[in-house]
Amino acid sequence: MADLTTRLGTLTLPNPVMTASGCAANGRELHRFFDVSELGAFVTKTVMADPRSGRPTPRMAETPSGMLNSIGLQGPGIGAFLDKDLTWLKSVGARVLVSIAGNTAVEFAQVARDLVAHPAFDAVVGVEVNISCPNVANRGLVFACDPMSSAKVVSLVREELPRDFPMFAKLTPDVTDIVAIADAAVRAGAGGLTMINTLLGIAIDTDRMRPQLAAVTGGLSGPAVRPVAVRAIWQCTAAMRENRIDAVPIIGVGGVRSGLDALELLAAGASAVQVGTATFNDPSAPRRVLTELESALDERGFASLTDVVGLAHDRKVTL
Amino acid sequence: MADLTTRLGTLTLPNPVMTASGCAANGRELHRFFDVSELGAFVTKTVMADPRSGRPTPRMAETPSGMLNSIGLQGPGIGAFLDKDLTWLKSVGARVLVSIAGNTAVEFAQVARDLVAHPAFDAVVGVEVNISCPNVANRGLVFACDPMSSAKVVSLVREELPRDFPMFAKLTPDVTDIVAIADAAVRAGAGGLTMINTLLGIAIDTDRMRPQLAAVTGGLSGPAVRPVAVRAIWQCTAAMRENRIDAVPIIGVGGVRSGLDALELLAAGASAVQVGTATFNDPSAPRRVLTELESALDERGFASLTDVVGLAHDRKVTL
Amino acid sequence: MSDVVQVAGEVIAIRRVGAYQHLTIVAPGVAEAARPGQFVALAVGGPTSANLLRRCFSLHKVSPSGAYGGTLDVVIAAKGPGTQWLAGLRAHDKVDVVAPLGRPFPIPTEPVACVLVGGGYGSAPLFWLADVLRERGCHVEMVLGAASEDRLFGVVEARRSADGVTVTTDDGSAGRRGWVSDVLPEIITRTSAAVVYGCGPMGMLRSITEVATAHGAVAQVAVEESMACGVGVCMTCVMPVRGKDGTTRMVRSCVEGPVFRGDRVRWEAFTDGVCRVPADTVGAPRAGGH
Amino acid sequence: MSDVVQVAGEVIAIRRVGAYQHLTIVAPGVAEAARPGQFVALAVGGPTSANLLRRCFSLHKVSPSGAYGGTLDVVIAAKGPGTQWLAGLRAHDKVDVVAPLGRPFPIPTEPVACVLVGGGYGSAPLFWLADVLRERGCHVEMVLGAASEDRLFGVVEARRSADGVTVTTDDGSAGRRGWVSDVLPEIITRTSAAVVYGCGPMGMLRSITEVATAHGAVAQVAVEESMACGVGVCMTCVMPVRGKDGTTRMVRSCVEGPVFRGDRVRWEAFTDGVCRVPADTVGAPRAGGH
Ligand SMILES: Cc1cc2nc3c(=O)[nH]c(=O)nc-3n(C[C@H](O)[C@H](O)[C@H](O)COP(=O)(O)OP(=O)(O)OC[C@H]3O[C@@H](n4cnc5c(N)ncnc54)[C@H](O)[C@@H]3O)c2cc1C
Ligand SMILES: Cc1cc2nc3c(=O)[nH]c(=O)nc-3n(C[C@H](O)[C@H](O)[C@H](O)COP(=O)(O)OP(=O)(O)OC[C@H]3O[C@@H](n4cnc5c(N)ncnc54)[C@H](O)[C@@H]3O)c2cc1C
Ligand SMILES: Cc1cc2nc3c(=O)[nH]c(=O)nc-3n(C[C@H](O)[C@H](O)[C@H](O)COP(=O)(O)O)c2cc1C
Ligand SMILES: Cc1cc2nc3c(=O)[nH]c(=O)nc-3n(C[C@H](O)[C@H](O)[C@H](O)COP(=O)(O)O)c2cc1C
Ligand code: FES
Ligand code: FES
Repeated sequence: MADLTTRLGTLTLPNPVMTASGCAANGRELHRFFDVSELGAFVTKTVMADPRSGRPTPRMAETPSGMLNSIGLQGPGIGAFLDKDLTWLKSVGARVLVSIAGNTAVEFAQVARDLVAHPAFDAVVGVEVNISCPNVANRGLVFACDPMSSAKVVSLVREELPRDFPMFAKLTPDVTDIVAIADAAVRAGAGGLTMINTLLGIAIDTDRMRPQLAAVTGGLSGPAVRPVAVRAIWQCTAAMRENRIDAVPIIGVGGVRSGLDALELLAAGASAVQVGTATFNDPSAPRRVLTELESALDERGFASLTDVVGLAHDRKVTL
Repeated sequence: MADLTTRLGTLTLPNPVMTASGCAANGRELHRFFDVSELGAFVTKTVMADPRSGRPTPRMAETPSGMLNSIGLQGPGIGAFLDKDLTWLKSVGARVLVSIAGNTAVEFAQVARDLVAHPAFDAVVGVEVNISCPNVANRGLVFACDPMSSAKVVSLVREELPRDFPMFAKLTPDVTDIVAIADAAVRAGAGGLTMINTLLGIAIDTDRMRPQLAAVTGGLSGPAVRPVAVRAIWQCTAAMRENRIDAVPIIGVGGVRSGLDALELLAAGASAVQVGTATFNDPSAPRRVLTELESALDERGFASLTDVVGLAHDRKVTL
Repeated sequence: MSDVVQVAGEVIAIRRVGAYQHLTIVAPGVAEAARPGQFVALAVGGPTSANLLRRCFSLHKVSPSGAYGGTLDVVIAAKGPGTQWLAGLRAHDKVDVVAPLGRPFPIPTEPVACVLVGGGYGSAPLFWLADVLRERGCHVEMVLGAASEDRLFGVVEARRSADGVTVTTDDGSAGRRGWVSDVLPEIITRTSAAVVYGCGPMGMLRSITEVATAHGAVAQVAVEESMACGVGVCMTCVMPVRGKDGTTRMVRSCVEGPVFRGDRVRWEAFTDGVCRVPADTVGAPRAGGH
Repeated sequence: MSDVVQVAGEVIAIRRVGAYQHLTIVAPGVAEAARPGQFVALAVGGPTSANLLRRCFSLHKVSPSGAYGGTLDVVIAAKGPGTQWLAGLRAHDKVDVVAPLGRPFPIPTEPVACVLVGGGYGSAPLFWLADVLRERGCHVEMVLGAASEDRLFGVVEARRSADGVTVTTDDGSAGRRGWVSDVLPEIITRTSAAVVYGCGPMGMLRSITEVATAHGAVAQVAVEESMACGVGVCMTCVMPVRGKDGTTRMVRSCVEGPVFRGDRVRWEAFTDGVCRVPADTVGAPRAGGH
């Protein structure tokens, strides 16, 4: 049986499979289907400073091999999150990667500060900074669409966290050059990258002849976008291997439904993978992906997970 | 029966359904399944100045509800294209939208010049300038990723074409701000926009643990990407309606498989639609989409195609 | 929210009933925990499916064991790709089952009179509910409404399960012409009903709530919000509901519902297929919005 | 490339044969135009399918009319999602058919001796080819090779269709242990064969070509390149083939093939699952590439 341990900078996890933020709520619901402490890490729904109602409904549209969502970061706010959700996750022994966001760079930092100060912080193995959300100060432009905004958020959050505490910047693929954004985030102090968040999309209701989502646009996710996720991971990994940007670990996310899908992201350069939309199809998906990944490694004769991370770069055909 | 006539600037077509460049070869093959002159227009495979062998194989990977391709613009070169393919298309009475490209902006112009000079040019109803291809002069960066490169190609081609001759710039969705690229193309003289070309993607062969495509990256297409196409069309249409950029007609493409899919693109703002990858699933797809679209309009009580173009903007819910 | 199971179900019977398909699925472990008002989330399209999201259906009935192990029954209206696929299943086909989900209809502790109102396939869970209520000594009246006769479900079953049955159709093709809300006041008054249970389209649930409240009865309605996961992890199925504390929150109808007290639902937020976030909702967007 | 039809086919029989599934599909209009070596492109997964691309299979046989109208037969090895879906079909299931496609095996004008070599399911089109050749008075020998006995297809049929049959398996579980290329020289020499027909994996086709050429016979091989459309519009199925003019072009194996003269194929371009573009190919990339 392959050794599934993965290293993400200063963080070591017993296995590389995680939930994806916003696709697993905060643990209780999936704990009915499998033990969430068995995952490499449990990634919580992005939390902001204050409670948020989220967007009007309809908030989702099914699309071919994917879906659009416009949840609008509904959540209880950092206070209630810490006291109820994080405390519960700690009680069941989960390793928690907490996803945070803010309407402004300063709000990100504030959320991080509250997190670090809470008694349940010792269950937290890392922070995922969801910069793929709108920057109120910059006409609602997504932070991760701009290297400067990305860097600002990352550096402010960095200051709030203990030295070398694992921190991942989560990037959007909706940019001309994702390597430039990755570079900015890493230089600003991100110890790793999570990619990808959803792609901006729209679906039209052809009976009503208007957008299906009340909010018009939504985020596209699911197996449909997996090739884009693999590409983003590949590009950043290639840039790191060629020393064009500093090397940091990547958490891959986007369209993972099976162990082989996870293996695709790992081979492209990810050191861990998150399972998002597939969980809606199969509430056991994150745990099943872990089992399937383990078998896939064994069948291929890999003794250790680290053997496959980025392997597709080495095996690339030279033309 | 709804009036399907569509107007694309100076160009009027009996119906809005077209093939998509590179998904229908140059007509003969599909003519075995339906009469290609029945389509609004037939869009030819992007042609360049010289013959091109295209990329090594494997050149394609199936992905969930889509595919990746790395054909590499294989083609006979403009000379053979004009004498054989365009001449044949003219002989069957097709309205032809000729897709052109170049390794450099100057090569685009040269291809346009040859086209205009050819006896079969009278079968040509418009030119589609495929700027979603690599610019050899700019480290292989795709022209349409940069407003300046886009503008340069468009203005050079414009000079070669008869005054007011229909000319569409074909955009890639792989940019941070597609409206900025659209603006540059329109200012440079594009009479319309075609969107979207494929998204950059990668798939990994998990048996060989290397990229499935010999060329590593490929273009993602098919129903999987339809929400991205609808979004791109929506964003540019909204910008035109708000006078942020000049208003020109849009040809929608990306993931159309059925008449209702076509209706989605139209309602988002497209005045015509192209059927690409779906043709590989069903060689009759372009013709079938036309029939289905006609029924869809009739069932919804629309007397004319023009009634639905951009309708979703008017019917958008105000929150 | 604990006794849910995920199991590879097997269709053992599928038959047409009016405009609907009635499926019986072997799904061991569901029946034991299930209560009327709960639902099942089915995966659709098989292993090559492009439709990832689950489709939710009220549990029509369950039986803990039989020749094939425990079974559940659902009544399906074929509309989009997922329901069409389900309606096209044949005996021995496989379908992945997650159930039972959501909060069931609350059962009164006293043997009071109850009216059960079903719109279209919305009647599916009500016969089982009627049986449970009658076991508790409740007097049960049923009202079944639909657009037309073929869209009524279970009129015969209703006569067996209830003490009184009233049928309405919009076009008068069966029963009384009109809406369920036309006949409801008289029935509540006549039976002095304490609870009105409802299942059907949102508009109907709203009017049931209004009629019940006006006549001094409590409405308990099973809502049908668009759901992606059915298990509480996606936040797509939310609606504005007042809590016991009077505060409105956007709550998940798959875990906190699908059954809500009608007078707690902020019906005025639903218009023209959209549900807006009322301004007094916890975390509602301020100027600028989110 | 004209007599192709697209038709909604219906499975009328499906049975297991060794490691394969043998399907008979009602597909009116196909048989009339089809010739051995041509293929069919099948859509997979039904209306909810996430697998858009067609799957291609050699026509094993066709019959212009029968109790059900014209039928075609294919032999399928279940590997990925599409072939698994096809292998799971049952009688009366629908499958969209596009056929006949591609260029058939050329038939010699004189009654010469021929050797037909099939690897695995690659033998599927050869029995029909043998019948056609024997009608023309050709002496026909067959060689069937596979990794193991269960991967051989049609040994019994071969004995009926051919004047001589040789079987090889890699593991020796049936016939001679070894490869088809081990036995081929002797058969060509013994029969003075003028043509060697081959269908099977690329490596086998290459060695058939080498052996045939070395022994003065012409190789006609049906290749199996990865195909997205099967009808000539996608350009995914190309391979470098020398034309009559000696020039190498990247040609579509779905319309200019699948049958090629073996000595025209640039076999050296195929290595390790990749086919490079030979430098002397028309339009080959210059330094910098494209
Ligand atoms: C608690 C509950 C009980 C239900 N009980 C029944 C029942 O007994 N019989 C019955 O026929 N239908 C019932 N429905 C409605 C049924 O779930 C939808 O008709 C079905 O999901 C639509 O699937 P589709 O493939 O036809 O449509 P699509 O439009 O393709 O569905 C796309 C997505 O939207 C969701 N969706 C679309 N419409 C609805 C809807 N009305 N409610 C919830 N999700 C929706 C689907 O789950 C799917 O994720 C119930 C819904 C809920 C929430
Ligand atoms: C002319 C021709 C004749 C063939 N005859 C037979 C036959 O008689 N019996 C048989 O079992 N198989 C035959 N094959 C191979 C068969 O087409 C593939 O095994 C099948 O397409 C794989 O589908 P999948 O869903 O299992 O695999 P996937 O890997 O999921 O297929 C994904 C995509 O790749 C294409 N693809 C993958 N492998 C191949 C391949 N080897 N050849 C062509 N396309 C491929 C598929 O068409 C599809 O578009 C033939 C192929 C060709 C080109
Ligand atoms: C319903 C839904 C809600 C999401 N909410 C969040 C979120 O709160 N924070 C975040 O960083 N990403 C969020 N995401 C994005 C996912 O974490 C993930 O990056 C994306 O969906 C791609 O992965 P997938 O294809 O596996 O779903 C959400 C996705 C979905 C579908
Ligand atoms: C195999 C293949 C080849 C293509 N070749 C071209 C091309 O030569 N020129 C071009 O402008 N677009 C090309 N495209 C892009 C399509 O024209 C279209 O923009 C894209 O595929 C999205 O539409 P679809 O989802 O309907 O396929 C190609 C797409 C595919 C799948
Ligand atoms: S349907 Fe996913 S939370 Fe309710
Ligand atoms: S398979 Fe599409 S051109 Fe040959």
